[in-house]
Amino acid sequence: MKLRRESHPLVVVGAGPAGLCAALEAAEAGLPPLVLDEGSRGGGQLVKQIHRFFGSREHGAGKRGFQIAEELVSGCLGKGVEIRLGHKVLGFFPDGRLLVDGDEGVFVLQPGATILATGAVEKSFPFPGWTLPGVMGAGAAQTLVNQHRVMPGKRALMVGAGNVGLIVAYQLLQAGVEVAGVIEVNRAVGGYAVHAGRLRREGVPILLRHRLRAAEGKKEVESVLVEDMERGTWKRFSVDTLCLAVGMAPQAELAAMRGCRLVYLSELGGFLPWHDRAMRTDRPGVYVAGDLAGVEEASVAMDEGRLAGLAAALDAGVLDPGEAAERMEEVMDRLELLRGGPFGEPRRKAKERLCSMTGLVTGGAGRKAGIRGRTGRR
Amino acid sequence: MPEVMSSEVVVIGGGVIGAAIAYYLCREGAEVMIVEEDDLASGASGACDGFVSLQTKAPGPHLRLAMESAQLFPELAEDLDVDIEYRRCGGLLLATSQEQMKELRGRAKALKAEGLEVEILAAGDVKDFLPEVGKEVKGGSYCPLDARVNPISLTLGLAKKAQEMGATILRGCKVENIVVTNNRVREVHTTAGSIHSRRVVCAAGVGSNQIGKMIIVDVPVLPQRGQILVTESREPVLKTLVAGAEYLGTKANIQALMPADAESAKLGLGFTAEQTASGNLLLGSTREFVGFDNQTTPEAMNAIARNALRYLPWVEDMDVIRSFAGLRPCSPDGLPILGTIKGIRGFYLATGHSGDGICLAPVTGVTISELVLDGETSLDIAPFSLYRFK
Amino acid sequence: MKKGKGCEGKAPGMRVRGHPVLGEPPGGREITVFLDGKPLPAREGEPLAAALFASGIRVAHYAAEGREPRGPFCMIGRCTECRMVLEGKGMVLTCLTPAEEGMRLHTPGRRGKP
Amino acid sequence: MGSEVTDETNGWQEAWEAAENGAVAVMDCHEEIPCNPCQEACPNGAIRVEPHVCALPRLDPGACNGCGRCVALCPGMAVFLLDRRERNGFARVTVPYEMGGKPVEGDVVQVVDGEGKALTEGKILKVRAWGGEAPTLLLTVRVPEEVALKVRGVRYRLIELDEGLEVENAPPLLDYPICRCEDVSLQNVRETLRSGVRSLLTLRRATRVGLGYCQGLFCQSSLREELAAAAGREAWKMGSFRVRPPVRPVKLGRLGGENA
Repeated sequence: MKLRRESHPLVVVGAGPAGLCAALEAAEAGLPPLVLDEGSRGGGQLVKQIHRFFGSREHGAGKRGFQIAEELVSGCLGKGVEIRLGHKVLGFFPDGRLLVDGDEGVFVLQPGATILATGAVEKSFPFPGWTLPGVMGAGAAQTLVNQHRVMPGKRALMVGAGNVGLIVAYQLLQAGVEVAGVIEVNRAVGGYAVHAGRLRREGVPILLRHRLRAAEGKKEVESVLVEDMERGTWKRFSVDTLCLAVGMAPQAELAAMRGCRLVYLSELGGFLPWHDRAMRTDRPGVYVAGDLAGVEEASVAMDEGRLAGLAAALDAGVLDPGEAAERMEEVMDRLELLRGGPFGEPRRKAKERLCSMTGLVTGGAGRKAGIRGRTGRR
Repeated sequence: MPEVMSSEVVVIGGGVIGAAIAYYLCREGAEVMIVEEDDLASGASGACDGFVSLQTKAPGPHLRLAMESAQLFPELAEDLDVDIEYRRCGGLLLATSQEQMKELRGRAKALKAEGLEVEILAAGDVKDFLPEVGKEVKGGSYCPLDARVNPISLTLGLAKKAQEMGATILRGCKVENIVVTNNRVREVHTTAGSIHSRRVVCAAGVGSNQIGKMIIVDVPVLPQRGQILVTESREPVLKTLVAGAEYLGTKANIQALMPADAESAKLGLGFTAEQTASGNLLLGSTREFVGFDNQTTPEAMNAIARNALRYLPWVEDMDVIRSFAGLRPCSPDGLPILGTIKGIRGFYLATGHSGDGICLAPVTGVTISELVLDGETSLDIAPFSLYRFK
Repeated sequence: MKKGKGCEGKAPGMRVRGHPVLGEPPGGREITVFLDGKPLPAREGEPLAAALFASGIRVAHYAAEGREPRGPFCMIGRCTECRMVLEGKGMVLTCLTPAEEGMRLHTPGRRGKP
Repeated sequence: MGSEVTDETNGWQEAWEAAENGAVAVMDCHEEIPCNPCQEACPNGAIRVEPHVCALPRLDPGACNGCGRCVALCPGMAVFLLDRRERNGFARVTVPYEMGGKPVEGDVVQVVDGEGKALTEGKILKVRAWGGEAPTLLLTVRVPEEVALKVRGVRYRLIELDEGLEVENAPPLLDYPICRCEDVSLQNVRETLRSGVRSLLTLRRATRVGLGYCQGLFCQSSLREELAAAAGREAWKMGSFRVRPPVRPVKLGRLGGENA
């Protein structure tokens, strides 16, 4: 009995905002892809987001995350994109093949081209008591309350006052979980002031210059020890849940396995596959988008997905180069604007540094070169 | 400028063979330097199973070498500071057809004639050793002296002890050239500098061919890929080593024991299973000549899993958490290449162990240290000479 | 200092009710699963880990020879800390395994137990 | 009241004046975030986010009819309505609300400032819902005019701030696992590093870190940092574990399953 084989001209790994937008764009260009996702719902992390989104109309701004997810999924289905949920990609081999575990069994998938949109994973760090049940990622708590509609505990302390920490703390309150506070080692809130403001007006203190020291408890978390870094004193919070919101890192295992060159950029979450402005990696036929290509906002993920979809369609020869260039320019301009402002600036610079790393790909990494790409040289 | 060093003996290769040679040389008071291109156990020794299997050796010199080696393990386990997880757990060789059974019976007879304890098991008897076996299993042979060891711990333990006895280990140090003058080895040029030495041992595994070229000797060692699946950790479920008869077939090139279907034959598929001290099952394996590619492949992962289910259907609900591949330094006949080189004094070969490196490391260490220091060995190594191929 | 209400013993009742944005949860069929032999309410199709949280159960398995309780950390199948034994299936990640009527879960690694 | 108006660029002064004639939006948006749904929300084109998506919104109070769509759709919940029509020392403030309590008209609530401190008690005059299938509530409360611009929200109950319980002496920090799957303690890792180990791979071989179920995902970055500290180098230069398939655990029965 042989391993079942399947092939598809374009495979997208990950049905989050980046993957779905890539699929939409490629489908519109005449290359409807096969999208794989290990989750049970399309939309990636959007499905657990219940706040209204920033960005512009093109990103569904003003709508709630799960609503955007639904729209993207139905948009894809309407364009003939096949989305297979509950499909785990077990490996992305150097010869370009994927090993996939889905309801049809484990099989080998031979893609013409592959867009990786595998997203990011929450960072964590070890500390005394971090293995106690009740200590979890902020995203895990968010998944529980918003997607599964279950509280992780009755009273929580949040670590990290970036956007994720602030938003999840607010959403825990919405679900009926008490939030004792948000602690942050830095001198300032890292996330948007509006998110901090929403939380403060609910009476949740944001304690700056406070460091997490330990989670305590016998069988589960019963309390958390925190150091006041200014006063050098220690406090004990009586909580049963400790959420960590200390950043996200690109999930680059598949890209690494494929042999994509990884670069380290702390502003974008750590190790990520090198890519040009059109989201091409240094491996022919392999594209990246979204948090995998650097942890940023969902709006950026969507536009990067569109670029990857366009580049894949262009390189596959189904999209007219002139039309592709025009569409890409438009998306690139928008991306430029999304990365404007004080929050986007460090990421914009990091992306610029990334794209200017030359000598990796023939065809250069400049913007125009990026658009021209490998047309006709498949 | 790189510094100039010197050493009584230079051992090229920090795998289990190099480490064992260094260890036994140090025990005799020699001054030893291990030159390792990458890190200790970074080649085949760090990407293999822990079989110390006797009944899979060819009756004759190969078996005698292995039996000698097996006797050295308990003492090593005692002497090394690292727990090498040595257990004389016994080994099963399972047959899935009457033809295979017949072949195993014949082999058992030959092995017994050489003094190895081997027992032929009927299908019903196999159940004494395993919770459950697949329907295809027709019986097998059992060798109580078969054992398992942690190959990485063994390598690291040998190297550590050698170091304590004065050996120097140069990691990340690549040999670039070997200088021979007046038919004698004089110097080893490395990326870390030159080493003056009149005795050089090549224990470079799959890199041996490259080393041989430096002294214009063809060392016929080719990398042979073996892939292995690792499962989640479980409470002890596998008391013994388990191998399928096809493992022996592909290993020793025995026609009667070759895998039946073409795909398995192409992969050189042979079943092996063992449970490590940490509780993981290691399931193998393949024999493929694909150059230096040590990636695992979808076909082999599937084939190994499928094969495992044939023999041990109860592994069905176990999670595979990792796979890895090692490159066995393979000689044309699957036996090690041990001994000196004609016309060049001070150069010794200890390579080509072809997947038996772990098992044969102690005896290789003892024998090569004797050869290097005394010029003669207590065990006849003539059958393992490089010149048997000519 | 105010003592947190929820810190001493979590009784069942951890389901989110009357959510201001999401409203009442979609009603999955009420089913029963078993944890170490004891019945536990669950909603059909929700991840087993969610059903356990709903009953205030956060220990999935024991590590370090039974000394250390562990529980779900990432809820998206990466940390593998939510793993438990599901009868007939072996070890599963409970954060990704949908609940079905009559499933029997076991807490692995607890000292003194198999 | 003019002295309370701190951000004239956002048109607060004009809004304050325009509110005499009816409800008008006040934009409490002070950071350049890539965001413009308020502009999209306004049916009268009274809000402009220009020249680009990161610019601060500008409101033309004359064109604002106080419909409240922008209040409901602002992702930052940073817009409120001010209505000073009563001209009797009281103003009506409309804030977005997405918390529990199921507000209905007539409820008496705490009206709070941006720090969550109670400004006054107030009665909810009006409850509206706006913004699609999962709408945002717009709650209108009546408050004394002098606090009107400080109002940021309403709450059904105030909770005491939990400042934690002061701990007399910092307790000793105990050892803990750095690799959760294989239960390798931090001390074990540090001792191994002290023995001269300088690579992730060797560390793994010596201690079994990263060999468990999660494939080293959770401990890898912490291990890099420990290595970096020992080697005096940057963490990212310490390498990575090689990725070996399967990147997710898979049952042997599935991996070896015979599929059609």
